[in-house]
Amino acid sequence: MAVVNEWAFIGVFFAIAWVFPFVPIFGARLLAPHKPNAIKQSTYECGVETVGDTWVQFKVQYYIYGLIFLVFDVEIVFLFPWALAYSQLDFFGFFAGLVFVFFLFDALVYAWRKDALEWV
Amino acid sequence: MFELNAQSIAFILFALFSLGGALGVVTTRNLIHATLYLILSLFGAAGFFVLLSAPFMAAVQVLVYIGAIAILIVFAVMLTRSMTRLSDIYNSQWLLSAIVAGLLFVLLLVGVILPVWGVNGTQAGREVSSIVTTTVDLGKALVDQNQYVLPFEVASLLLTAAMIGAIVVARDDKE
Amino acid sequence: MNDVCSINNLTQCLLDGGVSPDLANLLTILGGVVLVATVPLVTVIFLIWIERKIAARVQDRLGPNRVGPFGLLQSVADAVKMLTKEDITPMGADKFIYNLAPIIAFATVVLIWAIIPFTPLHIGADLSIGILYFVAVASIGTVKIMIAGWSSNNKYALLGAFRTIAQLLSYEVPLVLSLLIPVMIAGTLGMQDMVRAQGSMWFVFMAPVAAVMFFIANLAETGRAPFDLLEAESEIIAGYNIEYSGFKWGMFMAGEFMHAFTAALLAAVIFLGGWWGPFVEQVPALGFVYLGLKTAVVYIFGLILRSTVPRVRIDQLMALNWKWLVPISVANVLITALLLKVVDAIGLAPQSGDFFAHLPQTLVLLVGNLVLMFGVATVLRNRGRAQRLADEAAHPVEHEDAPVVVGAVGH
Amino acid sequence: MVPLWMFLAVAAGVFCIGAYGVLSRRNAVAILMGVELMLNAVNINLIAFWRYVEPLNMAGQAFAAFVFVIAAAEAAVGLAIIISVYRSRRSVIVEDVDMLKW
Repeated sequence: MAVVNEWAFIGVFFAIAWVFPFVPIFGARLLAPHKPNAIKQSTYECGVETVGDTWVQFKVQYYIYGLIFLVFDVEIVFLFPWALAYSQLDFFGFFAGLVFVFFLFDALVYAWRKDALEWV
Repeated sequence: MFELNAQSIAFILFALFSLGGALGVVTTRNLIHATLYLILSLFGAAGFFVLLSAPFMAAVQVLVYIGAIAILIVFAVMLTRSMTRLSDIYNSQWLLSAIVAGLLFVLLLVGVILPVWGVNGTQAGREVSSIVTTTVDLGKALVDQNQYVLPFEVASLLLTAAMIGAIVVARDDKE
Repeated sequence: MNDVCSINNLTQCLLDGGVSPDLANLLTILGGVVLVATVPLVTVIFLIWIERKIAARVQDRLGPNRVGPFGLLQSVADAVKMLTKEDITPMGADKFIYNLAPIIAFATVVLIWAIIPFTPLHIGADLSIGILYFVAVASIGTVKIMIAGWSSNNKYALLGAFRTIAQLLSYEVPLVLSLLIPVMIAGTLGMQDMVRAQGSMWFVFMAPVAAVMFFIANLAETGRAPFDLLEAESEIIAGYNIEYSGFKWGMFMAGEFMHAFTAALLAAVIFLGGWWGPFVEQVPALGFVYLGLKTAVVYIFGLILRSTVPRVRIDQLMALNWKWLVPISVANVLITALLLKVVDAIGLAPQSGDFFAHLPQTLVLLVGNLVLMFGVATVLRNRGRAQRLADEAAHPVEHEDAPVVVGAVGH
Repeated sequence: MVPLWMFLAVAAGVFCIGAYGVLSRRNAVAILMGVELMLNAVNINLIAFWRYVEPLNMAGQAFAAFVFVIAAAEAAVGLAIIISVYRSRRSVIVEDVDMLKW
């Protein structure tokens, strides 16, 4: 029962947490003036009028960072059960973790050597 | 058989998230909106994992799917500028696909799920154990030489290979 | 038995009053939630004041001192001002998502407070996966930036959002890697158990490298200087929230202030022993004081750092993360894992809960960490020397009239 | 507790919606999202069966964990291929990429 209660707390928290920022934003809508016009609502970019499409072409480097992050994230998440059970594992457990982390490190070294970590 | 308590209310809510989000993914024209629907659907699944006493899986779901895969999809959408150009989001066989998917669902529900695990199904009377394994047991099983240590290492190798392959494919060689 | 109704015995109290068990349970949870969620809201008002005061002192100014005693009510005045400011939705913005982003921004920070153990008795929800809950909620933070930048229909907002996402994603790796080490030592993911495990020895002494990594990664995650590229006025005119105004902008700002404080709070809980202190087991309420003091130390250190160091460039930021923090964190995980097994094998693992039982293990881990730090320092020194020699060979400098460099301080 | 067949029904629903997306969408990124939905439905099934049928056997959770790995690898490589195709052919519509067809 206690476990269910903990998660019920989180559930209610998720429901309530949206209310806290919503109330002042809604209040501001009631209190603040609202007189939109075309100049006021135009996009603000460097003072001059905005040119062209907002969907500018992005560098592929953003994707590469996202990709490396994804791989690291998934691998680290699987290290958590390992770390959690670590005190109950024998030396083989350490070895298994070592091999796992070695592959992770391998990926990093590859990306490094291929200059995939450079910003430009 | 289906009483209204906190768990069932939560289940209905998560089912709505899951199915509604999935429907949004396949019907929305704007791919950024579709990604947000995907996040909603995945969040519903994370809720299911909590209800099924697998909180670790719920955390992994949020961390990997919402925190990483959804962001990666947005990057790809931005890089390929794919939401502004499509006039027609479905191909010519969309009606056939809808019929096939609908038939598959009915087949699964009427043919497999209800007769076996439904109210009067063959497996309906099974006792559900109240003892469950925890994340610690998962950790032990993952590095146990009699259980999953090989898949565990292969998973790491697979991710490394996927990363190397993706870097090679995605990078522009002209630079 | 107990005539006074408080949050600790609310359920029993309501049951005595003739409320049905389900409703009593729900009301208790609701009361707890409102209580836990209100604390950060009240805190953030003072945080902004403290932040402005300290930044002002560092820069030899007075800071807010007009509204209320010592300017304490300045933040309240600001909030009132923001309430009455016109809130502009730019043309071409995706209305629903545009309005959703500030709400997510604030809510995700509040959500972290659900798992913070304030005292031995007071914790919102002592989840069995507490630390992973924090990591998961923190990773939703990238979504808010993505949708805020995208829905504004502004090139600079989108560009700022992409840079910020790249930064947040990158620094999440050392953040999560550094959390592995307390988990490994304590053998638990629950926050309350994590604090209990530090009863005789704080984790900062067993894992100083992990603590430093956690601190640095959190500076970047919360967008604090020297990593405040989220609001890089000079480079990309502001960042993902440029088109927001009024209270929606205020929500982003309040969320950011609170995130910085929450990160300090988590550092205090995970590495500095949380609520542990003298007599805390007899008087649990003292836990609030101890946790508050430890958090204040971490937080104020971050503030002073913020007003001292200049901002790094984005390529330096990425290089620092992927070429230094991540390899060091990975090495740290392996060293700690090896040392823990060695300590176990030669029988130095703590058998009881007192201070001296933990001393050998702590010393071994501390030495391991120091060796790692020394190795990193050696590499840094050698590379710095090689760089300097190469520079001097390329551009011979006449030392007599070297130019006086006027350093940029803060912003 | 919520009966098992309801979890299975929702999972089947998500799977079929994902399959419909894969079969009917023209945009490659949208097709990939459909695949993610299908993998996710499989995960719901795995965890539901683990909880209701064999909660003491780690197989269900371990399999779900490996499905996460597969999903991540699939997203990474799939999106990289889409970006690469877009670079060479300026299109992410799957019908436009038909060089292997005859």
